[in-house]
Amino acid sequence: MSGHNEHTSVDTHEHLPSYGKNVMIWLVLVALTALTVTVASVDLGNYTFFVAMLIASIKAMLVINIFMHIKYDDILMKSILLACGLVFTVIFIMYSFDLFNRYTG
Amino acid sequence: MSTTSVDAHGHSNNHAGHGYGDNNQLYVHFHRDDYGSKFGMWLFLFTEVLLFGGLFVLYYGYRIAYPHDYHNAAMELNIVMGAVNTLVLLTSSLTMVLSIVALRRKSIKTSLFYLIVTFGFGATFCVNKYFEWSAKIHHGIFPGSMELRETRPAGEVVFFGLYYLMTGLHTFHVIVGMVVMVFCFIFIRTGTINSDKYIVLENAGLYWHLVDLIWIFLFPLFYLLH
Amino acid sequence: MFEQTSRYSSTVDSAMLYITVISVLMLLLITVAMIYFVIKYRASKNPIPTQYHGNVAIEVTWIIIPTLLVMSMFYYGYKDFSDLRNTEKFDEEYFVTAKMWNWDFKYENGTVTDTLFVPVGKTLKFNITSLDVLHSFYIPAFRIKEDAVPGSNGFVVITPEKTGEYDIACAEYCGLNHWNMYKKFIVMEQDEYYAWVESQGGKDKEEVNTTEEKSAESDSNEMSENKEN
Amino acid sequence: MNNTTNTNYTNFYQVKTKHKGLLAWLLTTDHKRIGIMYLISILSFFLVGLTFAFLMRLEMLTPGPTIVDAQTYNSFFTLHGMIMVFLFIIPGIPAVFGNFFLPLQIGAEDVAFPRLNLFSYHLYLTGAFLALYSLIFQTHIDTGWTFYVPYSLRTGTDVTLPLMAAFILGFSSILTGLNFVTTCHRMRVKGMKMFEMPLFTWALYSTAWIQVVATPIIGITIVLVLLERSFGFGIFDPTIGGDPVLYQHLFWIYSHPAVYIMAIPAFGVISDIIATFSRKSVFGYKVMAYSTIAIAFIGYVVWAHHMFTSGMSDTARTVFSFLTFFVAIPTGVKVFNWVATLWRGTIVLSSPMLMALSAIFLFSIGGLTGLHLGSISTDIHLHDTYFVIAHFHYVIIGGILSMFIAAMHFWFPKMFGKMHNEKVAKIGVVLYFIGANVLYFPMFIMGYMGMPRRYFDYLPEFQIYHVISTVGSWILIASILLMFTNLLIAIFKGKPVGSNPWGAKTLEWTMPSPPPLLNFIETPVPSHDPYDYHGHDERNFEDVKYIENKENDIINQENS
Repeated sequence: MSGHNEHTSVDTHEHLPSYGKNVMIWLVLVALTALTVTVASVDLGNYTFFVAMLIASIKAMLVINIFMHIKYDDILMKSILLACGLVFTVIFIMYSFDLFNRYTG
Repeated sequence: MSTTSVDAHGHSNNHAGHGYGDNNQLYVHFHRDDYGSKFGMWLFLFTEVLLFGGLFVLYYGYRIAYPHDYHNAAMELNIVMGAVNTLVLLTSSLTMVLSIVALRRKSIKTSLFYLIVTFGFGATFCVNKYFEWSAKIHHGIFPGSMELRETRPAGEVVFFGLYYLMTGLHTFHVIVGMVVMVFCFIFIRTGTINSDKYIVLENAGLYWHLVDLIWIFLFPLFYLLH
Repeated sequence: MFEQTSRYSSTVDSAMLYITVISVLMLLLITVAMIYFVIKYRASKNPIPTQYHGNVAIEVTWIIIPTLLVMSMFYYGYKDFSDLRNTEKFDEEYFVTAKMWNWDFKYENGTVTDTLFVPVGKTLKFNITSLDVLHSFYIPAFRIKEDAVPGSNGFVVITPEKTGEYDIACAEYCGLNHWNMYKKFIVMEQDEYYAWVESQGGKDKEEVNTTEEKSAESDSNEMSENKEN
Repeated sequence: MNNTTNTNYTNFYQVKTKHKGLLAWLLTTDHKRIGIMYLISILSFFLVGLTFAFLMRLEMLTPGPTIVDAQTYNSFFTLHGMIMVFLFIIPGIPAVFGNFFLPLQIGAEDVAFPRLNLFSYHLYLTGAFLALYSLIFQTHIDTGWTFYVPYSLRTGTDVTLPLMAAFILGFSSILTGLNFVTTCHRMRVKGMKMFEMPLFTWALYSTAWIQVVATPIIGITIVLVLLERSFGFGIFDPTIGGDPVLYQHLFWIYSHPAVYIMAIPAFGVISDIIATFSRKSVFGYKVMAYSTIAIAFIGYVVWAHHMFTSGMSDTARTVFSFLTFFVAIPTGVKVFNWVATLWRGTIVLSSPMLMALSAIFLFSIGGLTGLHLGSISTDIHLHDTYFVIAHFHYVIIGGILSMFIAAMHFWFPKMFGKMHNEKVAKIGVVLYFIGANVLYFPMFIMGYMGMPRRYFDYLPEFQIYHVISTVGSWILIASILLMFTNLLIAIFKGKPVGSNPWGAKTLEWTMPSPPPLLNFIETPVPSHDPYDYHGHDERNFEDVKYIENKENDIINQENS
């Protein structure tokens, strides 16, 4: 009866992540945290914000790709993630048109 | 709030029927779609991201409106506390992953151990947060306080308002994640979650990583940018 | 009501007319086609349908033509709007303060009234703010509207070209008497207006007791005289 | 395919379940029962909202107090807005017809998460009762459905419960959306590709995405207003440092896409109905599917056109105005494609078809007047006047409510296995068309003349328009009641119909009506075109009988 056989058992998980790789990623994440705290004490002027966000984004990418194993998921999973990210970015960009001109202009 | 329901319901079709023990149609309905559950979980995570998104949008708006007040207010937050909490959450993310890896490698004991450790880190985070908040409240910095309303500039009021809202909402998610872990623990013990059917634990893991992910951004935004 | 009170109001009306004409044509096109098809291809006349799955050329056409049309509409709206906002020079400035449920109009010399008197043919700037909740400064006859936001300032610039009495209304819901914030906007002849302003000499409206208006009234008096020259 | 009622099955109403009586419904996970429950609850709340609309129009009959005072009037329009928006029009088509027909159209036996579906109905019911209770019995809430700060922070009336209700309803909406997206991806019958789904399903799919990605923003905004009222966080309160304009941004980031949550499913219904009653594949199927997604996406980048007079920066006004016009293009394409679908079809003017055609006309008026509101300079004049009211009611009453009613007529035989009285229904449709125009057209004129909205009283020069409009409201309400009564009678006294009275081709028509518990008796075989009208005509309703005879005559003549 259930006619969606073409989709069943998609979650095959050929990839069986190892302990070691995850620990490595964790070490990288800890190192990046240390880096961002260190950088924060250096005055980079206007770049402070961007550097902090850059490091946070790298960390986020690592968590999403490895810990949340998007890297090993199929194209559908990746594309919906991308779509969500796109909407979020678009909201920020559109919103900036108002903010920058109202508060700083 | 409904994470558990996504996990539970996404997975609900493992056992027979739709709740119809019916006489007219003898039909045993096996429908198990692990991929579908995970897909649903990701969609739910998007809604969580967007929920925080509203707050990030506000944070960003007021950051541009009051750059100097933000700067001054951020000085008052304790970097060490923030950094420790970051490490706690990062490590808990790792142990969560390890718990799933262990389960899939059929070592139930190891899996349960890592789950308990993760729960412990979650609790540590909350305790830290408690001390951090009480220190702030002790100094008269909390929403609606006289200190904030009367002596601080508008930007600082907004900054601390957002600080309480965002870390508060985040801590709420940490607690929900811990409750989910308790359920996972029980399910692993009873064998409902096992090395073959581990999607519930995996979804719980996804949720926990999201909590970590949001903190990764909250930490620099509140503690570091000054 | 549809009369032209300023150059701006007539440009808005022509933009309005432009959009309306195109809309009506579009609507006619759709409706006539629809009715014609329904009659011509009714089941009793055309029992066997001809299957078409689409036609790229036609579809591209009705993507491109509307795009061009709406872009022209955008341009009209944008052009008028930038006229309204980007006027650098203005002759008179007014401070409009909204509150539940009243308006205060402050002139450059410090006079405060609850009816707005302005000279004809001068470029006027209205700075708009609110004391409590959101209001909106709306003069239908001049096709202008700007929200009064507590804690920040908005503005509009117009040049009335016709004397007369017009309505000021509140267009942003603000509570019980939102509907009752009608005030008069009176456009006077220039000499009449300046004589009136001078006679007021920075007097407060009786019932309003605001303190800040007292300051610098003599300065602003001189300023307005200077501008006249 | 058989047209006779298959008696060898138990339909989903008759299936015996674990629970008895009302619980058999309230605890069911069957998507069809949930759909019917949504239908009943949503229509009840709709009638409540309609009552407030009627009272408001009555109040506007004469200047000055007619039946109520200003305070009551203010709470009337708030109640009308809240009930209609949150309880009726946003859940509307997706919750009722989406739940019932989405799995049927893609050949699935249920949605992806049946229990989540039930949970989301329970959330809806909780939110609805919370809203109704607080709105009607507890307080004269008077903020308008937009809850603009700082008024909603200051008003003495209690906005806490309605806000919580809106939050819960939002969650219900999110869960439904999440469920539908997963269902579309995971539950399609073997052999059906994404681009072979019916357009109604496409519409639901896009809508579900908006529900998932936009609704959380209103959720957090509502929580913020609640907290601001209780604790004074200073986020929105301008006296402590907040900026009311940012509230409007957050509000419209959700509420503009919400307009498409309302409209896109209605577009899907129009597509299905037009294809069915023209016996043709929808013109430009792929373009229709893409335009649905395009509308959903563009919906995210145009929210601030609700804020042209709000004190937003000039650059933002320009950019948002520019982007707003791009919504017109996919919408326009849809309208043109519908009209093109009629071309060389075999058109039967049944009541759903008549309603769909009237909806295209009314919706076009609503859409085209949207251009006036998208252009900055004209919007500055028209914003917050009756023009806006007329515009969105043309869209909602003309395009969405009418399609809700059309969907009720279209799918009625499938849901209940009975046929309604087509003649009465057609009279209803014509009355509805007249009523909607008489009610809303004068508002365009009033708005252009400068009559602001949410006014308890008005200047005498507007009275003539208000009188016409009020008379229109009576016609509209009469027509709605007429159509509803007609359907209600048909549930009990209608003639039984076969599986496919309209001769439609999408999969929901391949099973007997009402459907059996797990929908399909045999696994359906989808065709590559969901609207594949080649081949035998299996229509079976009164209008067609006479036409069929004629058809046969013609075919015989041709053959001989």
